[in-house]
Parts: sequence; C-alpha cells; structure tokens
Amino acid sequence: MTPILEVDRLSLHYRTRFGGRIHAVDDVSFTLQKGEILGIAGESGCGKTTLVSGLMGLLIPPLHRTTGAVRIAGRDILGLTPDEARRTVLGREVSMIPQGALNSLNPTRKVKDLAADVIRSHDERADRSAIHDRLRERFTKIGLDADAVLDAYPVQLPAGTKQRVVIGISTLLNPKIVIADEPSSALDVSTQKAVIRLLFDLLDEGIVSSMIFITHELSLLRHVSSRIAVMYAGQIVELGTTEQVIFDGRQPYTRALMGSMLSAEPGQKARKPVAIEGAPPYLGQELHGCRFAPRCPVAKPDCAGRDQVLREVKNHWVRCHHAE
Amino acid sequence: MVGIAAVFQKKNLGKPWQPGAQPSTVEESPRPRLLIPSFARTVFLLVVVLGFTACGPKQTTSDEFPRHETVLIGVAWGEPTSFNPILQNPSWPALQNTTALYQTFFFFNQLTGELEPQLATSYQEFPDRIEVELNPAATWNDGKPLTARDVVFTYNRLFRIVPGFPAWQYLDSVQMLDPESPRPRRLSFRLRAEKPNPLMVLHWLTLNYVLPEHVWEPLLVAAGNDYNILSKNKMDVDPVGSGPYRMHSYSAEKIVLVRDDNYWGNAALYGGQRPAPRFLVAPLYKSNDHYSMALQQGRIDASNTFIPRIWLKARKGVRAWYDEPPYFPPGCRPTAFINVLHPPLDDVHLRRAMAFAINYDDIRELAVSGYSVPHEPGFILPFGPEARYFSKEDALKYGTYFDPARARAELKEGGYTSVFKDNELVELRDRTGKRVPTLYIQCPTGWSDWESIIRIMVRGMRAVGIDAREQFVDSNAYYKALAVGDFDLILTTPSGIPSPAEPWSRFNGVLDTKDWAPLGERMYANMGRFNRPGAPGYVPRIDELLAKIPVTTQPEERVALYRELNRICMQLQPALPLVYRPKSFYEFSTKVWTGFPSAASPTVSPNIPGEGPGIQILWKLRPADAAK
Amino acid sequence: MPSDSLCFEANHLSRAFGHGRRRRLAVNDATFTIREREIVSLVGQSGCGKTVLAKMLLRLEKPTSGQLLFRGRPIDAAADPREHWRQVQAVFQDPYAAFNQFFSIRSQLKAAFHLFPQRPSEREMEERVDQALLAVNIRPPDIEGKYPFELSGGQMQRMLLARIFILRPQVLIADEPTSMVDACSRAGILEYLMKLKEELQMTIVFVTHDIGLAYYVSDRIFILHEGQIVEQGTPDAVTQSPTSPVTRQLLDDIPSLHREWIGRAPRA
Amino acid sequence: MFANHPTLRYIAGRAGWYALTFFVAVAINFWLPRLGDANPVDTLMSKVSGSLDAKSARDKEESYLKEFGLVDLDEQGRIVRDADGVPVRTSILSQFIRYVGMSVRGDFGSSIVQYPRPVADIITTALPWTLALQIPALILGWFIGNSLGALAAYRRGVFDRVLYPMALLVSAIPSFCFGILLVYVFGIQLEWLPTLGGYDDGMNPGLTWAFVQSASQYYVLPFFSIFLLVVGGQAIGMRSMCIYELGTDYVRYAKLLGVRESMIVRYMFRNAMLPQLTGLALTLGGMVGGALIAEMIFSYPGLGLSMLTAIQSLDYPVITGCTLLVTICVLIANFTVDILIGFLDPRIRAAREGGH
Repeated sequence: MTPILEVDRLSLHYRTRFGGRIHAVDDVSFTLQKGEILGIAGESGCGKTTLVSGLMGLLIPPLHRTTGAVRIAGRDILGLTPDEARRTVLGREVSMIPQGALNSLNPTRKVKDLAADVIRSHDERADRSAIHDRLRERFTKIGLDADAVLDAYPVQLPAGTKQRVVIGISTLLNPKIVIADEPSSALDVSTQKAVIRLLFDLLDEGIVSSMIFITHELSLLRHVSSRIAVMYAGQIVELGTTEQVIFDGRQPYTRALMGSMLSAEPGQKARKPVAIEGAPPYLGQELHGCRFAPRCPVAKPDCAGRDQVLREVKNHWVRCHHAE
Repeated sequence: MVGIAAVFQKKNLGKPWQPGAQPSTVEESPRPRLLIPSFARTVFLLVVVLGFTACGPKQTTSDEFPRHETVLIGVAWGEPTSFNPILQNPSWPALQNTTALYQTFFFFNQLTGELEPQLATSYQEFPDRIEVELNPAATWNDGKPLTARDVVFTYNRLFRIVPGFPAWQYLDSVQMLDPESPRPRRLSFRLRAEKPNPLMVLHWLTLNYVLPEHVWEPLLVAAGNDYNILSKNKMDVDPVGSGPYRMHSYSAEKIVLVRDDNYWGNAALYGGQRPAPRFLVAPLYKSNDHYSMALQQGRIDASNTFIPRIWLKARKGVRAWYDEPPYFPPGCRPTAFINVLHPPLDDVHLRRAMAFAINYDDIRELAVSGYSVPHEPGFILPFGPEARYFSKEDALKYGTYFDPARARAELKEGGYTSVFKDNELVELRDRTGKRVPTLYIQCPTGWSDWESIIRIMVRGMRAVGIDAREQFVDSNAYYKALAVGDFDLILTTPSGIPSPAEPWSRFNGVLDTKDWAPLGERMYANMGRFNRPGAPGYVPRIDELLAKIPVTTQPEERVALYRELNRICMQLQPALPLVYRPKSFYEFSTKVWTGFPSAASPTVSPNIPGEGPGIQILWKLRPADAAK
Repeated sequence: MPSDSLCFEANHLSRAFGHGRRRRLAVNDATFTIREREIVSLVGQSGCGKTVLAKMLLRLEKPTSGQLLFRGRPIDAAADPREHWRQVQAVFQDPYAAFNQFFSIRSQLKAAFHLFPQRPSEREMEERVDQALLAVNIRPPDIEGKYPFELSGGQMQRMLLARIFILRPQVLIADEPTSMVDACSRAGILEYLMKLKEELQMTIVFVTHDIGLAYYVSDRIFILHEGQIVEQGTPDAVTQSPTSPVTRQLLDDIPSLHREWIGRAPRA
Repeated sequence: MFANHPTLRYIAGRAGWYALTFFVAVAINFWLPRLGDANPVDTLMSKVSGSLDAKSARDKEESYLKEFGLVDLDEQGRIVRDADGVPVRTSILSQFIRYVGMSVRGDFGSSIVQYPRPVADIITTALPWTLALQIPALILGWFIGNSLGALAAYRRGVFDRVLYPMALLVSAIPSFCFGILLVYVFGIQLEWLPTLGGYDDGMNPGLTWAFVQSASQYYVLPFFSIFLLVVGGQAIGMRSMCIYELGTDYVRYAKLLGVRESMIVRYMFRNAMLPQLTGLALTLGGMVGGALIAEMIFSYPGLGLSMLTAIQSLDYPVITGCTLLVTICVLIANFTVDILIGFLDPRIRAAREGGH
C-alpha cells in the first residue's frame, strides 16, 4: 500500500542573519498510511515545529530545504511555488490544528467570516449561501451550536469551544492529512478528552484520512497514535508502534522521557519521576557523535565520538548504537 | 549565536511574540501584488493635484493693493483688537505715536530735538502755561474744519474720563484763547501749579491725538460719559481723523490704510504734493524674523523690528539709518536698578564697585549686536540733542568706566573682603566679616539680549569679588517684582519714547521720590527706592534739581543743572546705566521704493513711515523703477 | 511534616463577580484549613474558582463574604499588603511574564532582595543568587549575561523557583507552574518544589487542573467545582476512593499509561 | 431606558464619562493659570506705568481690575474696599462661578491684552485657519502614513528599506526644524513657494479665484511641514504594528490554511489600524501645539500664537477660552474614536454585549 505521505531524508535549515545555518530538521524519514495516526514526541526545541512547516510545503525564508523530499501522493510538495502550495496543498492536502487555539483566530472577525475566508481562498466562485450552509452543516457535525458559534467573535467563545472551532476550520476542506500540534496542551483534562474524541470522530467519518499528532505527553500518545516517532535535536531517534516505543523503548532518550512521566494511578506514587537534566544541543553548529550523549544517563565513552544512524532493532527503528 | 538557539527553543514553545526574539520568518513572505487601499490612492492623488495647482505661476495682476502703489511697513504687532484711540493700547494706526490717521500738534525730531509742526504751527512757553497755535488750514477728513474747539473737547471732555490719563499729572486744563473767533485756533495749556513741568506737557503735545468733537460728542453722550462703555467702541469703520491716510480695511493678517487725496496738509505743509503710495499696509507677521525675511525679500519696505546683524543684510538691499555702527541713533538707556533697601546695596562703595566691574564694551559688542556707541557714565546720552548736557570732563572725573582695579579699590574702601578659592569667588564679606548674601540680577527669561547683558555683568562682578548671579524669571513675575521692589538688581529701561522731555524723564524714572511706596507696594519710577526723603543720607538736592530743570527757561542754566544732576548720579550710582539702545529701529529696503532718509540725507527724523514723524517720508518716496 | 498550627483558615469564604443577573460566585462558601508546612493542591477544571481562591490567599482579591485568617489574624489585618507578600510568595503559569524582558536574569534575581527591609551586602547577594541557582540545578555561569528570551520555559520556571529560594517566603502559592513546561522538565519543577518545602519548611498551595500532578506532590487535595470545594482528603483517599462524581470524572479524564482512557483503540 | 440596548447604553456610558472629564478639565483649565502669584494687570501696568504718577497709576490699575472682574463690586458698581482702601480681590471661586455662568451663555469675556477684543472674536477669526491647515494635514497624513506603513511592513524589500529610514528621519527631525528646512529650501533657495503668511499681502481675504489661488500657494509649505511629519510618525507606528500583526498566531494559522494573501493583508491592516485610531485622536488633540509651530515658522494665521501670547501675558480669558476649545476638540476626537473603536473592535463590542 502506498503511503499517503512520504518524508524522505528531509533536512531543513534556517539561514541566520550572519550567514550561518541552523539545522533544525536533520535527516528525517517516515511514512504515513491512510487512516493512521502518527505521534511525534519530543521536548521543546527538537524541531517539531520546523518539521510541520516542511510537511506543509511552506518554506518561508529564512527556512530552506537542505536535502530530501516530502511527497504527498508521489508529488514533492517542497518544489512548489508558494502560491501553488497555497492553492493545492494547504488546507486541502495537508491542514493543521495549531497549538494555541486562543490566539489562532483573528479576534476582529466573526467565526463564519474566518471560515468563509478559508473556503473562498480555495474556491473563488463559492457563493455566500452555499458557504453558509456548508459551515452550518460542518459545525453541527463537530458538536457545536452552529448558529450561535458562527455568528460569534472568537473572544466570545470559551476555550474548549474555540479549540473545536479551530478544528472545524482546519478540516473544512476535508484535508487528507491533519497535523495536530499540541492541540490539547492548553486545555484542562476534561476538555482535552473531548477534543481527542472529536479528532477520532473526524477520522471515523472520513473527513480526515490520516493524522500526525505532535505532543510531549507520551501518556496521551499512548491512547492516540498507532505509531510514534521520537524526535531529539532535529532527528528522529526512535520510530515504532505505540506499544513498542512506550513500553519497550530502546533509545535511552525515549526511556528518559518515559521516566519523567507521572501518573495518578495507585502504586505509582512510589515511583519518582525523573527529569532529564540539561538542554538539547544548539543546532547552529556541526554536531558529531550522539546528540543525546551529554545528557544520557547510560552514555558510554564511545558515544560522543560516534555519529548515530537510524537502524532497525527488533522491528523498530532506533538511533543508538548501543540499542539492542 | 546562543541567542538564535534560544529563539528556536522559544519558537517551539509556541510563545507569543517576544521583543527581540522574533525570527524574520513571517516577515519575509512571498511578494504579493501591490495593494494600496483605494482610499489612500485617491487621497494621494488629491495631495499631488493640490501641490501642482499651488505651484502654478505666481500671479500679481489681480492684487487689490498693487505693489508699486503700496508701501508695506513692519510696524504693527499682534492681531488688530480695536482702533479706539482712547484705549491705552489700541491697534496701529490708532496707536500712540502714529500720525497717519490721527494727528498730534507736533512731530518730535529725535535727531535735532526740535518740535516740527503738524496740526499746530507754533508754541510758546510761559511759566504757567504753553500756548499753541493751530494750523488754520487743518480739517478733518470728512471735510469739517479742525478747530481749537475740538482740542478743548478732546482734553476737557474726552481725556477727563480716561482713568489714569497721564497728561493730567502735569496739565491742569486747556482753554481757547480766541473762543469768539469763527474758527478758533489759539489754545492755552495750563500747567499744574504743584508740578510745573512744561517739558512733560510738550512731551504729551507730541503724543496726544486731537479727536473730532462732532464725531465723539455723540458717542460720549451715548456712553453716558462712562469710559468702559466708550472704550468698547472699536472705531474701525472709516474713523474720522485729520491725517493723510484713512482706514481701508483690516484682518488678522494686515491693516490697510488708503491715501486721503483731500488731506489738508498736502497743500498747507507739503507744497501741494501728496504722499507717493496710495496704500500704506502693515502686515502682521508672527515674529521678528519674519519681518527681517520679508524686508530682505522686498515684501515690506520698512520695519522698526529688531534685526540682528543688520550689516549682513546690506547685500539684500536692506539698510539702516547709518551704514556702520551703531547703525541706529542711540535713544535710550537700559539700566540695572539697584534695590537700596536690600543691604548692603545701600552702600555707595558697593554700587560704585559694581559700576567699575562691568565690561561695557563687551555689552555693546556681544549683547546688543553693536547697535550702540561707546559707554559714558551717567544717564545723559553723549549724543544727539542731549549731547549739549553731557560733560566729558565730569565723566572722567566722577564717572565709572570699566576698571576692575578701581572696583577692587572701592570694595576695599567699603571694608569688603572677597574670598576666592581656586580663582573662583566663594563669598563676599562686609566690614563686620559677615557674609554678604548673593546678589541676584533679574530680567525676564528669554529676552536674550538682556540675558547676555546680565551674564557679562555677573562675570565682571564675580571677577572683582562681588557675589552676583543671574536670575531669569517669567516675564509676569518680572513685572511684578520690578514694581514692588522684589529684587536686588533688575534690568529695565527708564522712560519710553523719543520726547522733548528727555533726559529729564530718564532721570526722573531713576530718581523720582514724590510717589514713594515701601517694598511690597508698587512704584512706577525709582523702583530701586533711592533717596527716600527723610532717610539717612537723603540728598534733597536731587529732588530740587528734578523740580527745577523743567521750569528753567535759560538754556545755560539747564545745561548746568543737568550736569550737576548727572554728576550726583555718577558719584552716588543710584542705578547702573549699561548701554545705549535705539528708541526704535529703522530699517528700509530700496527694492520697490527709494528716497528713504538716512544719516547721509537726514531729511526726516529716523522713524519709519507710520511711526510718528516718519509719516513725512511718504512724500519723499519714489518708485524704484522710476529711478532707474 | 505538616505541623498542627494553622497557616490559613477559611470560614464560608465567597467571592462574587458581576452584578444583578450577571452575578456569579467564583468561590462559593469555601471552608477549609491549611496547616503550616503542608502542601495542599487545589484541583479542578478551568473556571472552577481555584485561581480566584489562590489570589485570595495571596491577598490579591478580597472576599465578598466569609472570613480568611492567616496565622490566626485576618489576612488584611496589616494595612500594607507587602507585609503579607514578604511571607507569602507566588509562582505563576507563565514564567516569562514574571520577568522583565529587558534586564538580565541575574540582575532580576538580585532585584528580589529589594523586598527585604534590609539589603545584604553586594557579595552576600551574589553568593545567595549562586546558591539559589544551584538549588534549582543550574550552574551560575550558564545564565551569566542571559536574558529571559534566551532560556526555555522549563529553565525560566526554574528561575522563578530560584527567586523563591532567594526570597525564602514561608508560604508559596504555585498556580499551574508546570502547564507551560515540557513533560520532561515537569518532573524537575516538582522536584525543586519539594526541595523548597524541605529546605525552607514552607507551606505550599499548588493550583492545577491535573489531579495526577496533585497526587504526586500533595499532603492533601481539594477538589473544586463551580466555586465549591466538593471533596478534600489525602491524595490516596481522593484518587483511590473518590466520593464526588467530579473527582471521579477528573481521574477518568487523565490519560494514563496503564489504564484504558478513551475507550477506543487507535487504528493501526 | 438603555437597559436593554447595549449599544446605546455603551454610548451613554462613554458620554457620561466624557462629560465628567469635560467638567474637571474646564475647572483645571480655569484654575491653573490663576494659581501663580503674578496677574495680568501687573503686566499691563508695567507696560503703561512709565509716565504715570502714583495716583494715576492706581486709578488705571483699579479700572483694569474692575473691567476684568478681578475685584468685588457693590450694587452701584463701585469697587469694594477694605479698611485701608485697598480693593477687595474677587476670590477665584466666585470668578469661576461667574465664568461658568457667562460661558453657558456663550460669552467668554474680553481679552485682557487685546482689550477690548472679545475672546470669541479672537477664536473665530483664527480658528478657521488652524482647522483648514491642521485637519487635512493630520487626516491625510494619517491615512497615507498608515497605508505606507502597512505596505512597508508587508512588502518589505527595497520599498521598506527606503521608506522606513526616510520615515524615521522625517519624524526624528523636530517639527520646527523641519518647517525651517522647508522654508529655507523651497522658500529662500529655490523660491518656488511663498513662506510668509496665509495669502498674498496684496489682497484681502474673500471668495475670489485670485485669493483662493494665492491662499493655496501659501498653504503648501505649512501643509507639508505638518503632513510629512504625520506621515512619517504614523508610517513608523503602523509598520511596527503590522509587523507585529504579521507575527501573530492567527496570521500564521491563516497562512497555513492557505488563506489568500489579500485576506491576510486585510486582517493585518484592520487589526493594526485600531490602535492607530487612538493615535489619531491624540494627534487631533495636539493640533493647537502644531498650529503654533506652523504659525511661528510661516507666520501662518491661526490660533496658536494668540494662545502663546495669552499664556505669556497671563491673559486669563483667552487662555481659558482656548483651552476650553482644545478640551472640547480633544474630547470630541477621543469620544468619536472611542465609539468608533467600540464598533470596529469586536473585542470591545463583545465585552459590552456580555460576552459568553
């Protein structure tokens, strides 16, 4: 089965004002199948957000492609002009649910106008009442009081509703792939659950074909994704099924992430979560050896000197030469 | 580089915008089409169009006041308020010392000190009165004859109700000497017996207008003799005067007078000639600089505003009375009054030390653009009509020139010691060893020439060991301080306009003791409170001299009396005369009109047209093109 | 260990906002005590009133009715609220908002000494800043000359804690201090909070929507819902035998590693 | 009556606040100049007193005091005196009460320095010039400055690199220097345009073609001296507002959804403009100050100089009249913008209508 999305050895960099380069995404490869939810986990600064820009084909200077390709249905979307990308990819092929729903809606436009802007941007001939009907139908479907919400300004909506509105607008054009960037991190636990349910419904309804779900909460990915890619310092360091990564992580970084999780379950209190000390390396310089080695609790002397490649270990991919 | 790493950490955190942390990703979006909102486009076009229409050819054809028939003068200030001549401060040309519309008996020629005929042909001084004879040809410009009746009405009826009308200090009443004549023209101005002062009466005769009885009597009756009601009348619609011009129009930007071709004086005084310009216009600009610029551009023909460094303007055709320093005839004496009620300023040694410490040459050259002649001590101008009262011999013997050594000697003689540290004055001690408080010299802030004068004074005084400092205050506070005596030293100019009463009125301004008031109450002359009758050290001779000079009829005696008074002033130094200044400035441009008098051809007193005797210039002007 | 003396004591505490028909009770008749050296978590969904309650403890909001005692005296007994703030300090959700972007972090940490009536010597201030940095596991040279925007959220949150180390208040109100922090740094923040409590013998009031977090740090947990305290008890009691449906719902909503959460297996 | 109409209630509420502000401002305007020790009669007196003896001076001073309402009068209109015969000064409070009474009837009294000219006359002759110069310059400058600023922020590149430093330069030059520069270059060196006054000295104001043409020639430099400064200042403000807007999450989100550039420009322009509107209101408030500079440099007719001289010579009625006018202008401008923003910015509208 051909994947719906194929990321092939993608490297992206930012040009700095002084001529330097920051290699924010380095040699990232993965595929996304139809109907699949891929989780991407990692801490701040690991390159998740840059990767999202690449996946959407939206390389706005100073972000540039170093090598590699992002293919949707076989077509490399990174080769498109910005206007082509806007018309053919954004919103239709790939859409995006941003992190802060609070700030993602233009405060001075009504929800219906914001949504209509998206539709009109892709279909200039769409007439007003058709758009309105379409919006009503879609917003009702995602469990909103369509009339009230469409006529409101974003500020008038509570946070949970706003996140739903953002999801509704993001999926208006039935995109094949939706990238959800921490869609629930600003919400309380109950609202978060409802939002995740909604995303599942969209998949079940066939409105969305596949999803990439980005978060640093592994406990959330455990319930959401079918496969997980763990990113560290611009690279994928581990890629496997959810079960494999969460309960059988091979990469020391993945295990450290798991070790920092906490859980409100009985008996867990005794297990002390452990923070990962230190910070990811700065990507504006040539890096050699294992990038996690300085923070790695099990680092060996040879780690620092040895560049790591992603290799298959027991059916999943790990970037650590000590992994078995 | 570290910063950029942090930037990406931040970016991924999804933080809102942070100052300084914004990478330029969103800023450099792909090039969209040029999108000028349509309203802005319209507006932009409008501005461009407006600019072009305005830059079109300058046209002068449809001028109401053709340039070659108009003399423009920089003489008026501020927007026109009222043209009522009984106000203290009406707008030009109803302003005092303007003779285009209303007229006085005489012009005062400040160069010769002579009174020249205007409404009156002659006068005669008597011990108790001054008799004046009107020109029999004088008429109002509505055609009615101007007679002694109008004069009597003007003084005895109109001026009686003006509060604080100054002439009544010296004038008792006015009478016709030929009342039975069909056209009475002989008048007697009776002096006030307790204050006989013909000089001041003559002074007022050169300044006070004569107003038409037939116009003002009804107004006076309508106002019920109430000054406040009468003064509300703006008198701006073709008021009746007797001068060579009439009111044409006025706005906030200019006042326009138009020639009265039936002016009686054309025949009676100017040999049948009429003034050259048809219009006399006073544009109202908002600063001195603008009059200066307009004069250089030939937009105005003459101005009496202060123009710095006039010699630089000569190549633009702008000239003053003289072509070299002092450029303008000196006419008054800016003076630092000394408050003798603030000890130790009552000490003559200290006052004289101050006078010796001031570098008068610096003041002349640095503070007043060189518009002055070298300093002589005392209050008499060694110049013009007053020069005859001045004695160089006295000045050398008693006077104070710049001489730091003598300043120090005076201090020593007064028992003062100055404490210096690192060549900086620390304090001045009097003979008991007590510190003399710092003496402040006041003037309004922003009056830059006076500020410079004070800086030069302070520098000189501190150099010889007198603890003096500048004090620049708000002008309103200055006026109050001046009147109530709230100062140590303060700059002011005693007495105002060119006058036959000079230099008596200048002396009187410094020394007058008749209207004595203690500190805190107002005095309008002798604000330094010098020579209070009955106080220790009172010099009765000063009061005697002030009383005697005006009534002296013998010229030699007057010279002797003035000389004596000036000598006392040099010895006692009641105030510090600092520099000579013109009474008013006199600048003209020959771009459009020629024939302006100057030192080389002093046909008229150095006043610009529209200012006192300067009106006579208008008969001498010729268009510049015609001269070529 | 928590002592027996009371730090806060609230009797029928309420706080209303709005007037007339729009009047709404953000905190509704709350009665509770918090002992000295106790860690109490206020847990609830957004809008449940936990932040308003925390602000009242900080003397940033005034109760509309009821009584709030701090160490036996009404909380507003002293005219100058700074009296209160010397003893009670807070850390908030957004560490960037708590620091001025235009001054170096170190200088801002040093500025914390301004709150003391008597400032120590320059050298002592430097030393105490260094100690505080070490206490939150940051080497002083690492932040030398740095500005807030140069640090990550986790690091900045630690700077806030370092400030607390310097100020040494007796009570700390922590309002969602981990919600903007990566999961892997969160454990660290909690660890330093515990350390603060141990070293400074502090009372801590911890505000969070995540009952899981509360479970880890607290001595007692208050569950808030629509302004009311619907349940309070030890972490074990609250999480294992919740009495209120609100608590049960909260527990249910946390995605846990080991328990079924959303009742739907993701498609492979 | 407004209880069920949020918009009307909002406007009424704002109007109420503005009315209150107005009264406070009027009171302050009245009181402040009168607080000092000096008073205008002293100034007038020292200018005329050189030739007066004590009695005439006292007469004169008392007549001034009486005329300007600074002393108490008895029923017959005579000055009330204390035991020493000194006139009893009217307290500021009763002056204020009389002033309010007169103002309500539209009588602002007479100028002291320009006596007997009524304050209303001073203002009505000067105001049209000030308004005709300032309002178009400010409004046009505002529109064009904002458009240019938005363009610079959006297009960046060469356009921005030229425009931004120019705008910075223009707005960094003090306004009077800028005016003097214009006078020097276009008036004195190139002699393209007249620089002194509001129209040719050779004519009187009137609705003739010649006058309009002359007046528009004289209008150009003063206009540009204000206009360019406003353009510069507004462009800089708008540029940074737009750059901020372009960096917001919602612009990024809209881009990621493939929303058309023109729509994004509209988002940006509209949202960045809202704060700029407040700036416009403030600029209108500063009009009289700006007028003064134009008048001092170009001898342009208008209100500014009247006000300056009034302040310098403590001409209370004129000061109070002018500040009253300025207060009214500022308040009206702010009120309008307040209401306008209330309608343009849904965040405020939402708050007004009760939100969620």
